[in-house]
Amino acid sequence: MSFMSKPTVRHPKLPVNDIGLTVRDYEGGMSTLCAGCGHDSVTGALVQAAFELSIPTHRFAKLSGIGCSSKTPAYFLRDSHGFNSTHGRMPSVATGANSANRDLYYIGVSGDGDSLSIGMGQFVHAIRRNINMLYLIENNGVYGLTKGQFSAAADKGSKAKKGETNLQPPIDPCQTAITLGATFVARGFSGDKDQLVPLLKAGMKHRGFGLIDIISPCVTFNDHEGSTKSYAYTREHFNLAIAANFVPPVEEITAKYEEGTSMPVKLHDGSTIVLRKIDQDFDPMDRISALRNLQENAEAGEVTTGLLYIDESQPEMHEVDNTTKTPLVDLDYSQVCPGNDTLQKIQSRYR
Amino acid sequence: MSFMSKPTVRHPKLPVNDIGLTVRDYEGGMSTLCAGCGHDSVTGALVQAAFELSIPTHRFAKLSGIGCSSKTPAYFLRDSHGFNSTHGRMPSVATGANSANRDLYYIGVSGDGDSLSIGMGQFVHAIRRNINMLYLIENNGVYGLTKGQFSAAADKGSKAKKGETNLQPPIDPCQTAITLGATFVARGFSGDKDQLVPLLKAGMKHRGFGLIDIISPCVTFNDHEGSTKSYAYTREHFNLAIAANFVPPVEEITAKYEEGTSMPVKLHDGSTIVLRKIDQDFDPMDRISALRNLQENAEAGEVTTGLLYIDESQPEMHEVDNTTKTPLVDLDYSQVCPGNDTLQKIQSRYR
Amino acid sequence: MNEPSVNEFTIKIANVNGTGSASANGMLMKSLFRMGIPVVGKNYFPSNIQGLPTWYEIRASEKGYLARSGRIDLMVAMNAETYNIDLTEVAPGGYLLYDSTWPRHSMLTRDDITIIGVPLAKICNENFPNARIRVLMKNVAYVGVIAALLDVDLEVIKQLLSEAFAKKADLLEANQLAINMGYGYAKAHLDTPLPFSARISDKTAEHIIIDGNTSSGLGCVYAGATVGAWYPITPSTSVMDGFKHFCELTRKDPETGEKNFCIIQAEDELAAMGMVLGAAWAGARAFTPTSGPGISLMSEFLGYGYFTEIPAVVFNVQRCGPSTGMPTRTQQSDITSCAFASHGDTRHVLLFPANPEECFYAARDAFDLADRLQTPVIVLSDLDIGMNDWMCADLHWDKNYQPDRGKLLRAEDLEKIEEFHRYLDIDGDAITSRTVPGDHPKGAYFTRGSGHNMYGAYTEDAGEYLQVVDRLRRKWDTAKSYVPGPAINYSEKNNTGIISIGSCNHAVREAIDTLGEEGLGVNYMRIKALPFNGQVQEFIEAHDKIYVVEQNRDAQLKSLLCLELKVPDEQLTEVLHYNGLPVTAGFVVDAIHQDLAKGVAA
Amino acid sequence: MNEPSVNEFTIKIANVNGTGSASANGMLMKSLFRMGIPVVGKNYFPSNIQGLPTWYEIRASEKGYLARSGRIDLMVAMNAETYNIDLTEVAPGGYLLYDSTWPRHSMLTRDDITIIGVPLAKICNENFPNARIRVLMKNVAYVGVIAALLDVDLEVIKQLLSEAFAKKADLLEANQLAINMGYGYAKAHLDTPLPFSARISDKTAEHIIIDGNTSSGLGCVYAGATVGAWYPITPSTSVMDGFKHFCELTRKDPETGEKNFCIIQAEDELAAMGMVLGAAWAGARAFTPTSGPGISLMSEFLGYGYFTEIPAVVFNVQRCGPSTGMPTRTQQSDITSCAFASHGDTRHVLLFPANPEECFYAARDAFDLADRLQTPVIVLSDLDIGMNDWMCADLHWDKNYQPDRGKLLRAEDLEKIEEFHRYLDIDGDAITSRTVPGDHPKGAYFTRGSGHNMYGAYTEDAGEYLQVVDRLRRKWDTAKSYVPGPAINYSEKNNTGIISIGSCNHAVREAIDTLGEEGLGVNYMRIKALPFNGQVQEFIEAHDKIYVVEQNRDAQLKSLLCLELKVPDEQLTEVLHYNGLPVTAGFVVDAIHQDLAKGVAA
Ligand SMILES: Cc1ncc(C[n+]2csc(CCOP(=O)(O)OP(=O)(O)O)c2C)c(N)n1
Ligand SMILES: Cc1ncc(C[n+]2csc(CCOP(=O)(O)OP(=O)(O)O)c2C)c(N)n1
Ligand code: SF4
Ligand code: SF4
Ligand SMILES: [Mg+2]
Ligand SMILES: [Mg+2]
Repeated sequence: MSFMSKPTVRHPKLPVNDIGLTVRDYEGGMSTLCAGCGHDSVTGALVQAAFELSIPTHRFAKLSGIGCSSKTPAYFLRDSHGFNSTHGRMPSVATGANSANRDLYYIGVSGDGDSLSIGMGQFVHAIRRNINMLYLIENNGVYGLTKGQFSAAADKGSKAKKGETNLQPPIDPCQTAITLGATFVARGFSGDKDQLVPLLKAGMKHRGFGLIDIISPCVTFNDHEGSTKSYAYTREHFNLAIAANFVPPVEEITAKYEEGTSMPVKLHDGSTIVLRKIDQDFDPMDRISALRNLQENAEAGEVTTGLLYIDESQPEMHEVDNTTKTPLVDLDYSQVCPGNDTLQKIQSRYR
Repeated sequence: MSFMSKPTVRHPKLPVNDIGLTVRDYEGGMSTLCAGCGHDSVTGALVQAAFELSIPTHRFAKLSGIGCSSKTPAYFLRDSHGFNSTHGRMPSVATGANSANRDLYYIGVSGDGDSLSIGMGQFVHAIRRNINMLYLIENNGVYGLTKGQFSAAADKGSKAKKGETNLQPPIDPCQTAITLGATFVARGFSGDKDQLVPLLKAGMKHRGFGLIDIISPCVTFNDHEGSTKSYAYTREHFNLAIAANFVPPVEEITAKYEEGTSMPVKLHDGSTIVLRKIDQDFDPMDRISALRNLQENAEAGEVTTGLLYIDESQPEMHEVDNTTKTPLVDLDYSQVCPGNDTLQKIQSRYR
Repeated sequence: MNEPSVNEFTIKIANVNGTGSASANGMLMKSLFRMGIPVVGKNYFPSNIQGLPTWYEIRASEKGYLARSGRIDLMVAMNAETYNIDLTEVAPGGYLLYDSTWPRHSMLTRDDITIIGVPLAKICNENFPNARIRVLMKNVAYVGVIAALLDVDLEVIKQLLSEAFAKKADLLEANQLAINMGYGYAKAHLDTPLPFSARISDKTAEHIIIDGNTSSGLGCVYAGATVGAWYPITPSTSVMDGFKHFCELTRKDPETGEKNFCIIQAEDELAAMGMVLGAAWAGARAFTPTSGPGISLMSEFLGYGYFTEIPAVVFNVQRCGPSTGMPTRTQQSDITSCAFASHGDTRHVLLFPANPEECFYAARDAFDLADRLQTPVIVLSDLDIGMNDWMCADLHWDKNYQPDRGKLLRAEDLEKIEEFHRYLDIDGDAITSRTVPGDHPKGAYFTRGSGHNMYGAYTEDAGEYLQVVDRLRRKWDTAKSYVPGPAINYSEKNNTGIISIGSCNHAVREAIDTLGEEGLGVNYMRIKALPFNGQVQEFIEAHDKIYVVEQNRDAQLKSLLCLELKVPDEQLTEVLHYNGLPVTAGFVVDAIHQDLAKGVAA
Repeated sequence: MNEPSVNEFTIKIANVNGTGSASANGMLMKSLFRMGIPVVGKNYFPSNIQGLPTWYEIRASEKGYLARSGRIDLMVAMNAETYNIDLTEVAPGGYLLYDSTWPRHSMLTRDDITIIGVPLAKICNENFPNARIRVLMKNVAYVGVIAALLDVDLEVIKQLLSEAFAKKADLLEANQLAINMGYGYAKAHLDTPLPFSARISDKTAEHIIIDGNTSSGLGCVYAGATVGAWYPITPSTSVMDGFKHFCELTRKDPETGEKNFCIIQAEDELAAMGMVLGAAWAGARAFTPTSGPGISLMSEFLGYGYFTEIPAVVFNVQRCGPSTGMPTRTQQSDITSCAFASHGDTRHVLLFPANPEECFYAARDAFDLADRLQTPVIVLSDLDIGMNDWMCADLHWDKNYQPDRGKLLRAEDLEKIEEFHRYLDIDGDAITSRTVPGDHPKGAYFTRGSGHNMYGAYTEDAGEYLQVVDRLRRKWDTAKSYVPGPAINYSEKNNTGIISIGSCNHAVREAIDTLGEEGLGVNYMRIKALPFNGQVQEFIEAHDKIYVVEQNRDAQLKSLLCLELKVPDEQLTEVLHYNGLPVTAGFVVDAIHQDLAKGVAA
C-alpha cells in the first residue's frame, strides 16, 4: 500500500486554504492499520492541522521510527519527504535533518514503544537539544506491530488482552519531558480531534521541541476492559486541564480573556496560542505545578490532557549554536571551502 | 595496574568489623586515576561503607560501564566479582546478574557520561524495574577518560578548561530518577566522606534501586574557575537538605527525634536510616516536594545534597515477578527440568 | 497434477489478515495430519495487523516432501484484492475455489484450470446472525468445502473441533454447522473428490506438528535456562512466548506461584544482550531470541562476550534483510553478520537447525557448547522454521541428561584448589575455568572487555595481549571438535555434491530425489555448525562439483566455506534463493540443470 | 647502529603521562624536521589520564623510512617504573640516558650499551622554584641534553620555543633556560655527539608534520561537509576536534559569529550515525568519526544507509580489539566488520588511507564517492595514522574542485523532468536519483528501511524486492570503477609480491628495500579501497607468490581478497602483526624469511 497508489481527485467544492490547496492535498496513501485504530485519527488531525496552517506540503519533513504508529507518515502529506527510520532512532535522524536544513517543518511520529523503550535515550536528548520539531507519541500502552506486549507506558494494573496484568510503573512521557526541560508539552486523545488539531498547529509553530503525547487506542490489542488505554477508559477518565486555541499571526485576538484563566502565548512567528484553564490548579507556565498536577491526577487514574507546559523563551538548537540563518544545504560550496591559500597558511603551523 | 598486584598486609592494630575483617580487606588495587580525582574519594567511602556493614567481600558484585569512574571497581573490594562492561550498558548487565542471583549486593558505578548520554535508556529502565542495587553516578560534568568534553550533566554556563561555555541545559539524574519513580535518590559529594558513607550504607541496604549522584570533581579537566563541578564551586554551593544516618538492625535508636525534622525509616532488613531535615522545605517522602526543591535550588545555582527521596514500600524486580527465593543460579537442574514424561504430555497438543 | 493422485497435493488459501482464517487453515492441515498424511503449513503474512493479503499453503505429501512445493493444485481465493495473482499461480490442470456470492470479473479466468464457485458468504449470512461470526465461519465453511473436495475425513475434523472448543459449546456448534454447510454444499453441487485427494495413511505416527520458535522455547526449558531476556521482534517473538508458556506450565510452585525462572522484556536488544551476559556471568543459563536488526544492535556486546568468554545463547530467527527489509519473509542472510558480529578480530560459534525438531535439541546443544566453550553461541533458524507448522518426529528427553557446564568451578571445587586464575589455560585446550559470583572469595575475578592478561589483570602489554587473543583463536580450533558435525548422505558412486544449511534441507532432499530419478546421483551434506570440522572438509574434497544451496544473495555460507576451509572458489557453485519465500526443490533442480547446461555449452 | 651514522636513528623517551612531556618530545621531533631530516613521532600512551607509563619514539631517517623502526638507539629512561623493560629494549651498542639525581638499582644494567646519567631533577630543582614548573622543565632539560648528544641545531630549538611561547614571556624564558641547562651539562660532562647524530639536510621542504585525525578533519572542511555528528572515542576524537577547529577558523562570520557548519556531540554512536543519515538525507555532506565499538553500535544504521542509499561518511580510526581491547593501541582489525556491517546482505564501500596526507584527500574522495554511489562510505584509518606525527607532502587544494554530488536533483533539475522516482535505474549503472527535502513538491519521496520497489513504494512482493537488492549488488560493480585503484610498484622481473594496506605502507616499503638489497625483488600493491577493481586482480594473477601484510589476527584483508576476487587461498600468504604496536619493516622481512625457509625445508 503505497502513498502513490491513491489518485488525487480534487472535489471542486472543497474549501481551499491560503495557498490554494484543499485538505485532500495534505492527505497521504491509504492506511493499512486496523479499522478503528487511534493512529488513523491522529493522521486525520495532522492533515487538518497542516491544511489549516497553509504550509506548502513539500516544506514538511515527516519522520518516524518503527511500529504501527511509525507507519502513519505514509498516510498523510503525500507530497512531503518522509523518513521511516529504524526502531527508536527517529530523534537522531530528525536532529540530523534539522541540522542540515533548519527551515523545514519537522513532524516526528513515534509510538510509546518506539520512544519510551528502545528510543528513550534519543528522545531525552532531542528534548535536551530543543530540536525545532513537533514530536508525537501515539501512545496505546502496547507494542501494536509486534502484537500486544506491554510498553513502558502501560499503567500498573492495566490488563493485557489475554488477562495478564502489568506490574511495572509506567513512564509518563509528559512528566519526563517537563523534568528534562522540554519547552512545549501537551497531551491529546486521538478520539478528540477538536482538541488535537489546535495542539498540533501550536506544536508545529512552536520554536523548539514540541511534544504531544496522544492517547491513541489500539483496537486490536488494547481496547478491552481492564485496559487503561482503551477508548472507553480514556473517555471516562479524560481530564482537560488547559485548553489551547491556535490563532495565526494575521488574525486578531478578539475574545476577552479573564485574568488568570485565559492567556495568550505569542509564538516566534507571530501566531498565538490562547490557553484557557479548565483545571484551575494547573499552571502551564510553571514546571513544578504542571508536574504536581500530572502526578496527582495520574495517581487518581485520570488522563490529563491539554497544553500542559509551554516556554517560548528557550532557544532551539540552531539558536544555541548560532548556526547561519541559511539552511546549510543551501550554502554554496564556495561558502564553505576555505580555498587553497588558506590551506597553505594553515600548514605553516605544521612545519 | 591490576588489583592483584597489591599484597594484603594486615596491620595488627587495625580494627575489625563484625565478621572479623579489617578495612584493608575491603580495598582493591592501586588506583590509576589522576591524583586528587574525586572518584578516588568515592572509592574510599565505598570501602569504608562496605567494611562498616560487615558484609563478606565475596557477596558483593561490582559492575561498571566505561570511563574513569567506571574504572574504580578495580580499586575497591578486591575479593568481589567485578564486571567492567561496555560504555553505558552496566544497567542491563546488573539487571541480568541480579535476575540470576537475587542475593548479592550489587554496586554499579557509572559516570555522568556513561549514565546520562549513551546509557540514558538503560538507566531509566533499571529504575523502572526497581532493580535491587546501589547505583552510583560519579558526576564530574565531563567525559574524563576522553579528555574533557562536556557531559549531559554539565550546567548551562559552565566553562570548559579551554574556555568554551556549555549552552545546553543539564540533565539532573536525581530529578529524572524521582520523576521516573525511583525509590531511593540521594546526592553526595566526593569531598564529604562523612555524609557519603552513611548514604552508601543506606543505599546498599535499600530494597530496590538506590541512586546516589555524587559530585566528584575531575581535577584534570573540570576543576578550574568557571566550572560548576569543581571542588571550590561545589563546596561553596553545597546545600545539605536531608542528612541521613544509617543504623544497623542490632543497634537501638537512642537519640530523640524532634517531630517533623527527624524521622527514622525502616529498611527491609531491619536496619534504619534516620533522616534529619536541614532544609525545612524538603520532604524526602514526597516526590513533588523533592522535585520542587531540587529545581528551585538548581536554578539558584545550589548543589542540593543528602537523601532526597525515599520510598521503602515499592517491590523490587523479583518481588514484582514473584521469583523463587532461592537464587536461580543455585537451583538444581532437577528443579528446572520438567522431565520426559511431561514432554510427552506437552506434545499431545501438537498432534 | 494431471493424473489422479493420492496424498500429494498443495492447497493455498488466500485471505485477508485479521479475519480469523488462521485457525480454520490450521484445522485443515491438522486433519490431514491426523489422517496419517505428512503435511506442512506455510503462512505468508504481511507486516501489519489487519486488512492486508495473507496466504496459507498446505502441502500434503505421502512421500514426506515437506518443502514449499512451488506448485498450487488448489487455490482457495478468498481475497478479491489478490484474486488476479492467485489465479495465475494455480498449476495447469489445477483448481481454484472462490466465493461465488459475488460475481467474478469476467476477464479474470483461465482455460487450463477448473474454477469452482461456492457462495460461501451467502451460506454464512443465511445461517449466522452476527457479523463477526459470519466472517469467521466463512473460513470454516471453506474448510468444509475442501474436506469434500479432497475427501478429508469429516470425523477427524469434528474431533479437532470438539477438542478446540471443549469449553465453548456455542462456538463448537457454530463451527460444526459451518463445516457441514460447506461439506454439504460441495457434496451436493460439485464433483467430489478432485483427481487429487486425501486418504487415511500411517505416516504421521510418533510425529507432531510444531513451529520452530515454540520448540526452541521448549528446548530452553529443558536445557535448564533460567533467565530469558528479549525485546519483541518478528519473527523471533514466539520463542520467548514459548519459553514463558512452558515455564509457567512446569516451573511455577503450585502453592506460592513462585517462579523458577526470570523473564525480562528488555527496553531494546542492546539491553537484552547485556542482561544475558550479566545473568550468564552470574552463573545462570541465559538466552535471548532476536532477529537481524537485533543482531546488529547486539554487536558490541557479542564482541564483549567473545573477548571476556561469557557463555551466552542467542537465537536469531532470520528474516529478509537488509535493514528492516521484509520482516515477515524468510532468508538466511545473517550468517556473515553473526559469524563476525562486532569489531576487532571476533568470531562466533553458530548452530544451524533445519527444522523445529532440531531447534529443540539445538537449544540444549547451544547451552552445552556455550558453557563448554565459554563464548556466545548463536542459533540461526529463520522465519520459515520458526513460524511455520512443520511435521517432526516426537521429541524425547534423555532422563540422564545433565547440563554440561564446562569448566565452571563452584564453591566446593574452589575449596580444593590452591589458586584460581580466570584466563589461565591449564589443560591446553584453550579453555579456562570460571566461577560463580558470590560462591567463594577465592573465586573472585574481574571481567573486562579491555586488555587483560591470563590472570585476568588489566594489561596494555603487547605480549600479554597476544597470549589471550592467540588462545581465543586456538579455542576456535577446540570448538571444531565440540560442535555438531554435518549431516551427510554419501555414496562413492557420486562425484557431485550439494551443501546446504538450515531450512533448505527439505527442498534439497526432494531435489536430490528428482535429480536421482533423472539419473544424476548427488551426495548431500548439511552444515550444522560453525566452525566447520574435518568431515566438512572431507566431503568437499571428495567431490568434483559441489553446489552450495542457501537463502541469501551474497553466498554467505559458501563464502565461509571458502574462507575457513580454504576451498578454491571454483569448487563450489552458488545456488542462491533470496526472494523472501522458502526455497523449493524445483528451484534447486532448475539451478543445477542450468549450471549443467552451461557446462555442456562451454 | 655500531658505525657512526648521520640522520638515521631512533630515540625513545619513557615517561609518565600527565607530566607534560608531550610538548617537549614534540619539540625535539620538530627540530629535527626543521633541520631538513625526515622524521616520525610515535606515541605509546596508556588508556588513562595521568600517572601511567607512556613512551614517545622519534625516528629520524634521511632515507625517509618512517615506519616504527623496531630498534632503539637512544633510550631516554625517565620513568623508574619501566626502567627495567626500557633498558632491555636498547639495541646493542646503543645508549640509555637516565636521571642520575637518584641512584639506579645496581642490578639493572647492561654491558653492551652505554648508560649516560644526567642529574636532571637536581639541575631543575636548583634552577626552578615552583614544583609544577620543575616537573615540566625536567622534560625540556632532557631535550637540551639530547640536542647536545645528537648535535641538534640549538637555534632551531630556540626558534621553535619562541614561536610556541610568543605570548608567554616567562614560560619562554624558563624553557630556554632548561634547554641551555641540559645542553650545557651535556657539553660539559658527556662525550658529544654520539656516533649517530643529526646534520642539516634538505629532505623536508614542502612537507608538513601532521597527524591523520587533524588532516581528516581538515579534509572534511575542504570537501564541504557542513554537518558533523560524533560521540567521543579514542583514538578518533581528534578528527572532530580538527574539523571544529578549522571550521571555527574559516567558516564563522567574523561579525555575527554565525557558523556555516553544525557540529553535534551526540549522546552515543547510534545517535551520531542517525544524525549523519538525517543530515545526508536532507542534502548536506555529513560525517561521523568513530572507532571499533562505535562501528558495532552503528551497524543497524549502516545497513539502513545501504538499503535506503543515503550517502554518509564514517571515519573509523581503528584501535586494538576485540571489544574495548586496548584503546590506545593500533590495529587494522575492523576491515571485516566494516565491509559487512549490519545484518542481511549488506556490504560497504571502504577507503584505506595510508597516512595523514591520504586522510586529507580520502575525506574528499569519501564524500564524492558517497554522493556518487549513494551509500555509506567508511574511511578506515587507525590509531597509528590518526594520532601519531607523520611527515607528509604539503597539502594542496585544486581551486577548480567542485563536489561531485552525483545524481542529486535540486529544484531546477526537477522542474525539467516529468516525474521523479527515487529508486528507478534510468541510466543502467544501478545508481538512481535523489532529491533534497523541501526543494520541490515533485521531489518528495518516502525513505524506508523496509521492502520498497523501484518507485519507492512499500512492497512485500518477491519480485519487486529482488529488483532492488539485485540492483544494489550491481551498484557494487559500478563502485569498482569509481573507487581509487591500488598503488602499485611493479616490475616484470619479480614474481613475488606484497599486498598491504593503510598504515603498513612505510614498513612494507622499507622491507622491500631490505629484501631487494638481499637480492629478492618484490613487487608491491597497496589496496586503497573496497570493492577491489581489475588492477587488484591483475596484480595477484601476475605473481606466483604474494604476501598479504596487515595488522590483525584473522587475516581480514586477505580474506576479502579471496572472497571478492575468488583467489585461491594458497596464492596468498598471511603476514599478520597484531600486538597493538605499529608493524615494523623488520617484522615483515623476518616473516618472509621464515616463509622462504619453510619453502626450502619442505
Ligand atoms: C531493532 C528492532 N527491534 C524490534 C523491532 C520490532 N518492533 C517493531 S514495532 C515494535 C514496537 C512498536 O511499538 P510502538 O512504538 O508502541 O508502536 P505501535 O505499534 O504500538 O503503534 C517492535 C518492538 C524492530 N523493528 N526493530
Ligand atoms: C561505545 C563507546 N563509545 C565511546 C567510548 C569512549 N569513552 C570512554 S569513557 C567515555 C566517557 C566517560 O565519561 P563519564 O562516564 O562521565 O566518566 P568519567 O571519565 O568522567 O569518570 C567515552 C565517551 C567507549 N569506550 N565506548
Ligand atoms: S495493531 Fe493496534 S496499533 Fe496497530 S494498527 Fe491495529 S489497532 Fe492500530
Ligand atoms: S581525568 Fe578527571 S575523572 Fe579522569 S582520573 Fe583524571 S581527574 Fe579523575
Ligand atoms: Mg504502542
Ligand atoms: Mg564524567
